[in-house]
Amino acid sequence: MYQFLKTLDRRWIFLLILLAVAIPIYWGWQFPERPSPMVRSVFEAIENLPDGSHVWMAYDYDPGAQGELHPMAFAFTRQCALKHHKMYFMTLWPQGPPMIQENIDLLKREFPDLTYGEDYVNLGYRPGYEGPIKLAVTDLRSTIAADVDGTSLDDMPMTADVKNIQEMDLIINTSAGYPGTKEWVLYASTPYNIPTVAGCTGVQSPYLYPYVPRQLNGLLGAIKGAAEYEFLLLEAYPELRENPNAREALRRMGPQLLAHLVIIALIIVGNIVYFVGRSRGDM
Amino acid sequence: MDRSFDILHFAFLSFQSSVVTRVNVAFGVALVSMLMCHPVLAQSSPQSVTDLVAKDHPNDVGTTLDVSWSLSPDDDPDADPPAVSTYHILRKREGDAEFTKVGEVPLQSTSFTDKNVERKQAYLYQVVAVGPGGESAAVTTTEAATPVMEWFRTDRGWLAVFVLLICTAVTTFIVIAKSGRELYIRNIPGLEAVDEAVGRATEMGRACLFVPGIQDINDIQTVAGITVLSRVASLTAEYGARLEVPTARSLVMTTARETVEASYLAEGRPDAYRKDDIYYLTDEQFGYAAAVTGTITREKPAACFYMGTFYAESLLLAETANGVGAIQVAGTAEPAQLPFFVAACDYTLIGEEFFAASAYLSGEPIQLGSLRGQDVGKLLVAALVLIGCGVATWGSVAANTELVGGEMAASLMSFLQDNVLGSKGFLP
Amino acid sequence: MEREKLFWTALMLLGGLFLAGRAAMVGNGRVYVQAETIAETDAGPVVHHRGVPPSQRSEANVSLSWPRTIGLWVAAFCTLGIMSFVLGDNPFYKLMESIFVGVSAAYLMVAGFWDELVQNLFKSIVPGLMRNSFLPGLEEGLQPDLTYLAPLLMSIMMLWRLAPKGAWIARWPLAFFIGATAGFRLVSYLESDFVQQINNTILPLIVYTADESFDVWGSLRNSLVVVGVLLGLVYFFFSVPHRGVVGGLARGGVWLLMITFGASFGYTVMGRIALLADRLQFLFDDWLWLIDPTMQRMGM
Amino acid sequence: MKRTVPMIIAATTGFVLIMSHFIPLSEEWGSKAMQWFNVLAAIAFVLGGSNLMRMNLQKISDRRPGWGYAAVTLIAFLVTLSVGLLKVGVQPTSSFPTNAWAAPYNQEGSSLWWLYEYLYKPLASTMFALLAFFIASAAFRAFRAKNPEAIALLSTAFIVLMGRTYVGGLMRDILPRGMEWLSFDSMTNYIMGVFNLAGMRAITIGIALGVASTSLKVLLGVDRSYLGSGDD
Repeated sequence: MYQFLKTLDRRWIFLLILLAVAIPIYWGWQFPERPSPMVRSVFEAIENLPDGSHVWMAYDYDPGAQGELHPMAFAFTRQCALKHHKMYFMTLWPQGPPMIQENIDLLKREFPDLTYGEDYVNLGYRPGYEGPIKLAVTDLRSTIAADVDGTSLDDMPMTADVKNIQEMDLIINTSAGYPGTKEWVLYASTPYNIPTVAGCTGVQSPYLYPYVPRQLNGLLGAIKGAAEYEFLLLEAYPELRENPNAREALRRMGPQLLAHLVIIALIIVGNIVYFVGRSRGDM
Repeated sequence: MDRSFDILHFAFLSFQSSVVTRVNVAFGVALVSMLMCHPVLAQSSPQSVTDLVAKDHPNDVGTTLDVSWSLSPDDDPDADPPAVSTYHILRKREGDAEFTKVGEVPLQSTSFTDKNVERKQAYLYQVVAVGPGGESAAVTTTEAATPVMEWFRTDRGWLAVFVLLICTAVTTFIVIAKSGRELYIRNIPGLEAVDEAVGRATEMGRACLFVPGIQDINDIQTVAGITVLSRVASLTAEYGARLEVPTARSLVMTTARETVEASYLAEGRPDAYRKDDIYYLTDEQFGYAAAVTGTITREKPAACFYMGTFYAESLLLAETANGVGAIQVAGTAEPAQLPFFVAACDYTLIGEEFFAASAYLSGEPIQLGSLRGQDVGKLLVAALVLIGCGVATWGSVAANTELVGGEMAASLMSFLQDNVLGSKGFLP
Repeated sequence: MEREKLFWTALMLLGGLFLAGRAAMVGNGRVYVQAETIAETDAGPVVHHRGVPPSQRSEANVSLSWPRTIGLWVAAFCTLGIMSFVLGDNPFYKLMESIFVGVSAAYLMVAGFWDELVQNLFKSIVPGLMRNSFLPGLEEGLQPDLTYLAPLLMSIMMLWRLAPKGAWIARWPLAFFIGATAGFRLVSYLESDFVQQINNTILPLIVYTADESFDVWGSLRNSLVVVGVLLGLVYFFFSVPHRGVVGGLARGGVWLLMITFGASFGYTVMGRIALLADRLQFLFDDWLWLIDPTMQRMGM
Repeated sequence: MKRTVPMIIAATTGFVLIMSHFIPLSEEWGSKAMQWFNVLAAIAFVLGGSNLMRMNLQKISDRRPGWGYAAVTLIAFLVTLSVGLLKVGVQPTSSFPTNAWAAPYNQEGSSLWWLYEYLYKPLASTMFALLAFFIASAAFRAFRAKNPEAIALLSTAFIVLMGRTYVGGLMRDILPRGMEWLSFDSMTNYIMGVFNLAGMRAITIGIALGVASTSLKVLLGVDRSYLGSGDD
C-alpha cells in the first residue's frame, strides 16, 4: 500500500478530481445554504436602496474567471432589476464587454419590461487600467461619451443628467484581479465616499477583507459567496424560484463539496505517506 | 441563524451604526414597506418644509451645492401611513422661468447634495414635501447659491500631511544611506537557507536550479530575484556546484548571464562559468512551466530557488521539485502564490522580506534607505493604532462604567478618526 | 509505452463512438438562432440573429445555425485540447496555446482601437470625419480638441520602439506613463491602504453590549485584530534585530501570516474547482447534452 | 537629453497628479493627464501585438524549432485582427440602421464574436480550470507538514475548505447549544474576519508603503530602472 502510494502516478489523482467534480454535476447535487453575515450585508446594501436608485455595475472579468463570477454577476443584475435600480454597466477589462452582454441578454430575456437607455445602459470598455475610474469619477464624458451602440449619453434618459460616478448610490463590482475591486476602492470608494459592494474570485477575496466595512460595504467571496447570495435572493423574491438560471451557483456547490473533501483527503494521505517515509528513512 | 458571537455580524452592526450617512438604509426599507402595505388613503396634503437654504459645497472644484431644510411638521415616520413619503428637490438657474426636478430623498431627510451644477452660476432651489395626500406648497430659497472652487481641499489636509511625512522619511534615509552611513538591516533567515541548500547540492553532486519568476526585467520582483541570483552564483562558484537558470524572458536571460558571470569572476572562478546553463525558454506561462518541470524531472536538481514574480505555475514547479526531493527556497511578493510556496518549500521569503533580502544583498544605499523610510511608516501606524485604541477603549469603558473622562475621550476619538484619519478638515 | 498508446487510441475510439451514438439517438451540440428584423432600410431589412435554447427550435424564425454549431464543436475540442496538458506537454496543447496567444493579442488590439483610439483620440482630433464614419452619434459641429495631439504624438513616439533605431524616443511617452502611475498611486495607496487602514484598526479593546454588560466575544475579536495587525508589522520591520521580545513578537507575526495564508489557500482551491466545474458543465450541457440543469432542451 | 528629458516628464506628470488630489484648480490638469494616459494604454496593446508579430515572423524566417506553432500564432493573430478592424459580419443597429461601422465590433453573430465565443473563451477558461487538477496533485505530493508553520497553514486551509461547503454548516445542527461556534462555517467566518483580516491588513499597509516609496523614487529620479541600461 505504502509503496503504491509513494510511487502513485499522478494521473490517478487527476482522474479522482475529475470524477469529484463531474459526478455532482451529472447528478445535479444541490444543498441549502446558510448565508453568512458578510453576504447578508451585500444583499442588504442593494436591497435597502430606494427603488430606482442609480447603480454602477463595474464588471471587470474575462472568460478565465467566468466560472466563479458569472453566477454572482447575474445575481447582482437580477436583484437590481427586481428593485428597478438604474444600471450602468462598464468594464475595465478588454475581454469584459461580452461578459456584460450576457447580463444585458439576461435582462432582455427575464425582464422584458425594462427598457434599454432608461433602466440599463451598456457603456462598454475603456483601456487605461485604473485610468477610466479616475476620469469617470470626476467627469464621465471625458472618457465615455457614448454607449456601445454609439448613442450619445445626452440622448438617453438615464445618462443625460449623469455627470460622474459620484452621483451613483452604489457601485457593484465583480472582479477577477487587476484592475478590479482594489482599484474601485482606491480611486472611487475611498476618496469620494461612494458606497461599494464587491464580488470576487477566491484568489482575491482574502486580500479585500481589510476594506470591509468602511471602504467596502460587503464582499462576496467566490462561488460559495455567490451561492449564499442566490439563496437570499430566492428567499426574498419567490418569483425567481421557477427560474433554473437563478440557481447557477447553488448547483456549483455540489462539485465544490466533493472536490474539497477529495483535496483534504489527498493532503492527509500525502502527509501520512511523507511521515511513514520519513520514519522508514527513505526520504 | 445569527449567533451572538459571530464576529462578522458584529462587524456588520458596527458598520451600520458608523456609516449611516452613506446609505439611508433604514429609511428606504420603512418607506417601501409602508407604501406597499397601505393603499393611498384620503388625506390632506402635507405642510411645507421650513428654513430652506442652499450653499456652496466645500472642498470641491465648484460643481456641487448643498441644499438643507427643516422637516415638514407632518413628517412623522411612526404615522401610519406617514403624511410625507418623499421630498422633491427642484432647481433653476437664476433668471430662468421654470424649476425642474433634480432629485428626491426619503422622509426624515433634511439635506440634498446637488452634484450637477456649473461653476460661477447662481441657482435657486425649491423643496416640496410629497405624501399620499398630495404635494405641499413649494418653498423657494430666498438667496441664490453659487458654486465656487476652493484653492485647497482641507478635507484632504491631513492626508497631505501624511504624504509629506512618508516622503520625507524615505528621502531622508536615502540621503543618509548615500552619505555612506551604514544602515542596519536585520538578519533574514531565508538567506541562510540559501547557503545551506547550495551546500547540500554540492555534497550530493547535483545541480542548483534558479527560477527568476516569469515577468520581465522591468518588474521590481524580477530585479530583486536577480540580486539573490548573484548571491547564489557566488556560492555555487565557491563550492563548485552547477547552476542552471531557465528564464521566461530573453532580457532576463541576458541580465542573468551578466550577473552570474560577474559573481564567478568575483569568486575567482571564471573558468567554471557556463553560459549555456542560463537559457531562455518561452514567454508563455504554461509552456515555460512545462519546460522547467521537464528539466526538474530529468536532471533532479538538489536545490531549487524560486525568486521573482510567480503566478499559477508556482504550484507546478514546487510540486515537481518536491517529487524529486529537492530542497526548495522561494521568495515572492505575489500574495496569491505565497501559500503554495509556504506549504511546499523548505523556506519562503514573504513579501517585503524578499525585497529586504535583495536590498541586504545588493547593499545599494537607495534600497536600504527606502526600506528604512518604510519602517518609519510602520512605526507611525503602530503609534496611531496604540493611541487610538487606548482612547477608544477609555471611551468605551467610560460610557458604560463610572470611569471619568468619557467626554474627553469621545472628542479626542472624533478628532482622531474624523479629522486626522478622516475627511472633516484640519480641526474639529 | 506501446501499451499506453494502445490504451489512449482505444479510449479515443470509444469516445468517438459514444459521441456518434448519442448524436444519432438524442442529438447533441447544436445551436439554434432566431432571426429578428430590427430595422427596414432602402437596402432591405437589417436582421440580427440571436442564440436561443434548443427547446424553442420549432418557434417562428428559429433555425439551426451551422457556423455556431461548428463553433460549439471547435470550442469543445479547444477545451479538451487544453485539458490534455494534464497528461503532459503535447502537440495538441501546443497548437491550442499558439492559437490562444494569437487571438488574445489581436483581440486586445481591436478593443483598444475601437474603444479608445476611435472613441476618444480620433473623435477629439477629427470629430467631423468620425461623425461621418464610425461615430454617427456625435453631435454636429463638435470642435476638435487639440490637447489630444499630445497623446497622438506620444503614441507615435511609443511605436518608435518597433523601429530598428532610436529606441530612446520611446522613453518619453514611457516616462509620462510611469510618472502618471507613480503620481496617482502614491497618493491613493497612502489614502486607502495606509491612512484608512489605520483608521479601520482603531477599535475599542473592551466592548459592551447594548445592555451595558461586558461583551467577551466582541472584546476578544477587536483585541485579536489590533494585536494581529501590530504583530504582522513587527515581522515586516527590518530596522531592529529579531531577538528577545521583538523576536517573540515577530514569531507571533509569522503564525498570524501562516493562518492568513491558510485562508488564502482554502479560497484559492475553492476558486479553481469552480472553474473546472464551469468547463465540465459546458461539456456536459452545451456540447454533449448529457444534462439539462437550465431546461434548455425541455421537451426534446 | 536621452535621460534628463524623460526624468523631467515623469516628475512633472507625477507631481501634477499628486497636486490634483489636493488642489481643485489642478484637478482638470490631472484629468487631462489621465485622458492621455488612457490613450497610451491603448497604444500599448498595439505595441504588444506588433511585437508578437515581429517575434513570430523572426522565428519562422529563422526556421527555429517550433516555428510551425509560431506560424499558427501569426495566422490566428492576423485573422482576428483583420476581422476585428474591418468589423466583418457586423450588422447595423437600430440606432443607425444604414451604417454598419457604427455598430459594436464584438456584436453577437459577427466574425470577431465567433472567434471570441468559440476559440478565446474555451481556451482562456480551460487554461485556468487546469489548475484544479494541479492543485489536487500538489495536495498529495507537495503540501507537507514539514514544520509548525506549515501545520498552521494546512490546518487553517482544512477548516476553511470544510467551512466553505455544505458540510461546514451541517455541523451546527449536531453540536450542542452554545457550542455552535465550533462548527466549521463559524470558525471560517472567524478566521476570515479576524486572523485573515489582521494579517492581510499588515500586508496591505506594508505594500502601500512600498508603493509610495517606489513611486517617490521614480518621481525624484532616484530610481531610473525604467529607462533601461545603456545609452540608446
